Amino acid sequence: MATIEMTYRDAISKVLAEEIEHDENVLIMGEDIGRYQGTFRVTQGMFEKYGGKRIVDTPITEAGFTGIAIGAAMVGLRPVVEMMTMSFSILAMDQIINHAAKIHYMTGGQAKVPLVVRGPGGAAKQLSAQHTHCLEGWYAHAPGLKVVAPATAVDAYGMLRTAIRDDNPVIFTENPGLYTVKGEVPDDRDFSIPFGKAQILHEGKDVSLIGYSRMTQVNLAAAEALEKDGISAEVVDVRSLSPLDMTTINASVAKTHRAVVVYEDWKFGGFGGEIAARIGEESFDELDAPVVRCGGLNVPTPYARNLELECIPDVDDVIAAVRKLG
Amino acid sequence: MATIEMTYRDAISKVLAEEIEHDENVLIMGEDIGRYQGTFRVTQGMFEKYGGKRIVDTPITEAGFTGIAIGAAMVGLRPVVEMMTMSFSILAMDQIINHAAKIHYMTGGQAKVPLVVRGPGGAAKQLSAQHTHCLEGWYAHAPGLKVVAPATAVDAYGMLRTAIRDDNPVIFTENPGLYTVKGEVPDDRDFSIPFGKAQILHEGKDVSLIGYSRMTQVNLAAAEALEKDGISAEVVDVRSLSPLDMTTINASVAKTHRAVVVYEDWKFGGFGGEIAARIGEESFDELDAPVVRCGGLNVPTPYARNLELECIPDVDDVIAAVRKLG
Amino acid sequence: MAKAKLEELESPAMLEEFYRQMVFIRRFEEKCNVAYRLGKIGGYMHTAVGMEVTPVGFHHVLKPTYDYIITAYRDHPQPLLLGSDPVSVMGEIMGRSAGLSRGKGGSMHVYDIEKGFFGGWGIVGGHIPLGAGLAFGSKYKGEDRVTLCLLGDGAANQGVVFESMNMAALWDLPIIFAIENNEFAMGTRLEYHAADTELYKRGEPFGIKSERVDGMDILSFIKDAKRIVDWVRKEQKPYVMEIMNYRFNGHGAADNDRQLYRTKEEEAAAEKRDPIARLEKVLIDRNIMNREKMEAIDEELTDQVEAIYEAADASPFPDADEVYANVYTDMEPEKGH
Amino acid sequence: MAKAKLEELESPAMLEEFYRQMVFIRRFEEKCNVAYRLGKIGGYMHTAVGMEVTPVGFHHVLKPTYDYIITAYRDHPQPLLLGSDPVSVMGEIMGRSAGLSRGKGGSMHVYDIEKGFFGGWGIVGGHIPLGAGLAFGSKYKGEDRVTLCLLGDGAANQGVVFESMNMAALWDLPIIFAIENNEFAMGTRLEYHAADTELYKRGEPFGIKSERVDGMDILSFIKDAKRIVDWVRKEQKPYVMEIMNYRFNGHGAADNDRQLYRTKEEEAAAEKRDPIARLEKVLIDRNIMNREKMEAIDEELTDQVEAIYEAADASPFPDADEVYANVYTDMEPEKGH
Ligand SMILES: Cc1ncc(C[n+]2csc(CCOP(=O)(O)OP(=O)(O)O)c2C)c(N)n1
Ligand SMILES: Cc1ncc(C[n+]2csc(CCOP(=O)(O)OP(=O)(O)O)c2C)c(N)n1
Ligand SMILES: [Mg+2]
Ligand SMILES: [Mg+2]
Repeated sequence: MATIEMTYRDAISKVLAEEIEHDENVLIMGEDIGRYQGTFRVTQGMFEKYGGKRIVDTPITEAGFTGIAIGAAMVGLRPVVEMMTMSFSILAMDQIINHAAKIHYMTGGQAKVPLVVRGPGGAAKQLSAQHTHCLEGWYAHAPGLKVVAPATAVDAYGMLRTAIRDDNPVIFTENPGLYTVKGEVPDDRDFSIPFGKAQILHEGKDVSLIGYSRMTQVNLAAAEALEKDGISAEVVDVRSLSPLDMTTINASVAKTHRAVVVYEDWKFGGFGGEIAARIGEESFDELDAPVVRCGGLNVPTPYARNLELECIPDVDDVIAAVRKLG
Repeated sequence: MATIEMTYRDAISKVLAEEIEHDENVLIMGEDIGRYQGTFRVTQGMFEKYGGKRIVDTPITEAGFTGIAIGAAMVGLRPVVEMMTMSFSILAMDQIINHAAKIHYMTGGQAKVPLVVRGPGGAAKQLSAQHTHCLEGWYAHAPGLKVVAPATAVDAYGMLRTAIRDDNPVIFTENPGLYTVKGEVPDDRDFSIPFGKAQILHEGKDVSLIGYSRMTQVNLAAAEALEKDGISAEVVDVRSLSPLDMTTINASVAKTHRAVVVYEDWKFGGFGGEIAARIGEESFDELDAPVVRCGGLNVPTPYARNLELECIPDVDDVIAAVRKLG
Repeated sequence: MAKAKLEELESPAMLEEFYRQMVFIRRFEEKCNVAYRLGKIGGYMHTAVGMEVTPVGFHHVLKPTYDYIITAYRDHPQPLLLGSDPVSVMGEIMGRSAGLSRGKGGSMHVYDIEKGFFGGWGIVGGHIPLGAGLAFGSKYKGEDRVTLCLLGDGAANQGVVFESMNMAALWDLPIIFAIENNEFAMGTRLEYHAADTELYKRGEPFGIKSERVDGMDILSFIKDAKRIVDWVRKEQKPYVMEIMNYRFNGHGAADNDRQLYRTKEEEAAAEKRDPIARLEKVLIDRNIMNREKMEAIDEELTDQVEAIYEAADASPFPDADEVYANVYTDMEPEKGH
Repeated sequence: MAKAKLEELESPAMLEEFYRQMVFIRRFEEKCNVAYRLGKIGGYMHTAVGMEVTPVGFHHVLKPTYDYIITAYRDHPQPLLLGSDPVSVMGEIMGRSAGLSRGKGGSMHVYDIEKGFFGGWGIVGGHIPLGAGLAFGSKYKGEDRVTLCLLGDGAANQGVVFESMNMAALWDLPIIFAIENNEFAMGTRLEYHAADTELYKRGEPFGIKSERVDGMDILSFIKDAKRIVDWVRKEQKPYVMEIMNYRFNGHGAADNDRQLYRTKEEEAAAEKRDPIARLEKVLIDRNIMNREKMEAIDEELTDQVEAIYEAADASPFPDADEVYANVYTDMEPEKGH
């Protein structure tokens, strides 16, 4: 298959444009995504190309326009809602958790909600406490939602297509730090990657580094650094939080007998706990050491750059976690 | 100390009234709590006794009045917000997670938010999907909040006083099924129970049943049933999710070498994962079997009574989880 | 149903139909209250006793099953009028497998999507943007549907209502925000929850045409509703309607303390505005029907409701494995406790 | 500060003070923009260039440090006027330990609580109910404070704003909802986000007194603001003010594409309304100050700002262990990765 090198951002733009062209019911809604070209420029050029019917600039009313997207999805549209940052989706929480996620169930299958909510989650650079949430773990907790967090350009491309064509509400979380990451992306308007499949991005035999979204990139860098120290780390990219592919995760642990779960979100009560608990339960006999987690510090994200950097797990933190395993 | 037998509900009413009398800055806000006496009758008689200044009936605008309570707390009031059901607090999520929880931090300690948000969380009886959330796990995940979930009348009494006198925002979650549970409550207007202390409510040596809120009552009943089968279960009542007392939990596991974590919330991605992961990490060498979780089914709560009952962990489910340990 | 012309809306046949529909709803709702007290219905259940004019009136001026209707938890009348199997409506309320959602939704979550009835919602105010979304969808597809979005006076305070109105006006969405002002939000009287009790004004900051109408008189209501529905269909723009009515029952079947928030005198006065009694007077004055005929109709409908209830009650509870169905369209969630 | 009488508000001394304050804010904000480009400030940072009339005008008609002020992320001017240490303001914006929050808040989260300045918020609309809460608190305690709650035209669409207005009116809270209509919400022009662009109307459904005022002319503004503040203090009721102004800079320091949403011609036309130039004309016309004096003042203030910046830049970044401080008042969170 022919591939093109492009950034994570461009991979998202590409699939958005292709799906707009593929299905007249696909539209994008969000703040400043049209005339202003999107805060992170993901929708650059689309308003001019596809017009205001398909690329809808909204007022700053996250609950309202998310609800409108849900209602429109119930009658057959396939809206993609861009949250300028995922943090703002907290304002639409009731619409997402308590409406979108439950409609198919409450109607006994009568109604579907083919909706995608996407946008950058996690830390950018000094956006402070109110703009820096990782919400994917909380969304993954809610039955009725599917939640994915791709780490590479090709996954962003393939999984966003899957998300848009899915008949269920999907939370698609990006990460500001991933937008410039480059990769080879197939030039294929039907290329898609199914949800619920983790992948091994780097083989190893001593320890499994399990993560998603930008932390997979951190894990890849950590694996490289560990290699120099003679530690062979396997990088498991979870990709899809719900559904979650424990088969691949457990298979890796069966090989390495040691696991570190890495996530950017606040460590305490975060989704890493689910993964760690599952490994502990399902791979109990395989483990040579406790499952260790490496998460974000349990503090509202501070503004000062040095403090902010303290909060986010980096290569050194992952290595330190591996060292804990003895 | 003299004690009085009363229900969990009355214990809450008692401490609310006492704190209203104790501190003129304490007030209660919420929907239908005044003239209508509260949907679950927790504030019965208070509007007549203390007047509309202290017992504030609000419009149905959870985000708005929670924000008002937060603002008022910043200038020295100590508002207790009643959520008619905790599910409705989802509408106030941005105010709670993104404002109340972060104010002390973002102001560098200049401002405090002595706020309590309380109300029934979890299943009542056939309230359907939108009214049945357990949100304590998600709140516990957010730094800046303290989160407690007492299981007995005396704890409700002592911990709500602690919550009201705390200078931080506290989420105090009740459970509709607990309101009629009776217990002995000290007749002491200064009686309080500190946060961050789990307790052993039933000693045992074969397995630790770890839970909070109504699940502690289920665990107590399960322990009794297991006893008849010759299994000695220790019931660990977590009480306080944040801060979390891992010392008591680990000590129990060190004794029993087996743990079941029980919670009503959706199992997948729920707070039980945090507890299980922590036990797995901190008590790794003590465990004779994997830590097993017993949580609510991963579905929006259905209306039909038989299906609803399927969803909520009960004594049989806890026993089945214990049996899984072999 | 072919749409009636204005004069036909007052024909004897039409008035008889209004009467039958309003009495049917009343008897159905009363049966629900009885069933609730018998423990055959659980949870929160809310009836529309006293508020029958709104669903019946709109039914005759909308294009049933073509136009979209969405409302809160007081949602039994609409599907009954739209021709949903009444046993499925009652079955849903009773949590049985015969229910429209096979018992998963319950009284607050009745839906018949194929008939354009989008429920049935428990979060006060939460369905308003969904309603705007339905209107967004039909407009996007170039259809001329009207969306009727019903909400209560209490709901009219929720922020998302204003957000939705702004976008509806900004994007010219063909939606009627129909605020049923029954003077109470649960146990809170209008003047304790709304700073200005003239709720039709809430559309004004967005330049939305707005008015207050009588919701206890089917004859005036139907004319107002027709004018507004026709306008919205033609202009494809939003409208705010404040419908003045009153609920005769408690807020929900679990609310037995009406005297906490209103007096018996007030209730008695309100009963004088009973929309069914008012219509009966018209029927008699115009020589369309006499008391005997009315009683016969009432008896017939009461029997019908009884039969519906019996049939619903004969339906089994849902199978246990239903619990995992419909969480997703294409997969099951992780199973087990 | 003792409160000025109306006539004093136009005295030469007062006009000079207005001038100094407006120029100081402008130079401070411009310095912030430069520092941002140098990488000395990060994240989102928003300046009030062109919008100096609002903070300066209100400062002279409120009771500084007694009354409460709360605003969004465009929050540098208020603490500077209230007498907060300007090095601490700049230090906060630069994320240094000298900052008001020791670098934890940043530009969007500047607070000086002791001086009655309650920040400083990043969630559009999120601080409006907090503002109503401040007013609730002062009223509860029987004080006669006024709360000034500033918000933007874009923020005025958020649902929580309407919820807050309803409660403010229902409970007679002494708060001014001051909507600064600078015609843009980030890159979205007013008419693309507001169905009706006369935003003062948004108080009307709640019976709140409302009006639109000119926010580019300090002389007219101060009279309007004084009348309104005095009314709110006396009546202890809410007020909605729509302040018409314009931001000369991009939305934030990261927004370099103003031409995406407005033309150079439009910007040039707006610059003719520059509130500082307008005041300069008044000062000259009234013979209060000549160009040389103005230039001298400008130079003096520019130097001052420079010194503030240097002092702030000399302040170290916060200590690493600060990261756990102030999560709670009385304990630390679970530590470590
Ligand atoms: C967000 C939310 N808050 C509170 C409730 C509880 N509740 C259910 S109905 C109701 C009153 C609503 O009154 P109104 O909108 O006037 O409708 P009516 O019942 O009169 O038809 C309340 C407070 C809820 N279901 N959802
Ligand atoms: C809830 C939320 N949504 C979106 C944003 C991103 N954002 C920040 S400022 C802004 C524009 C606000 O415009 P306005 O209220 O007019 O204030 P102005 O910047 O003009 O002072 C947007 C969209 C945000 N911070 N919070
Ligand atoms: Mg009502
Ligand atoms: Mg603006």
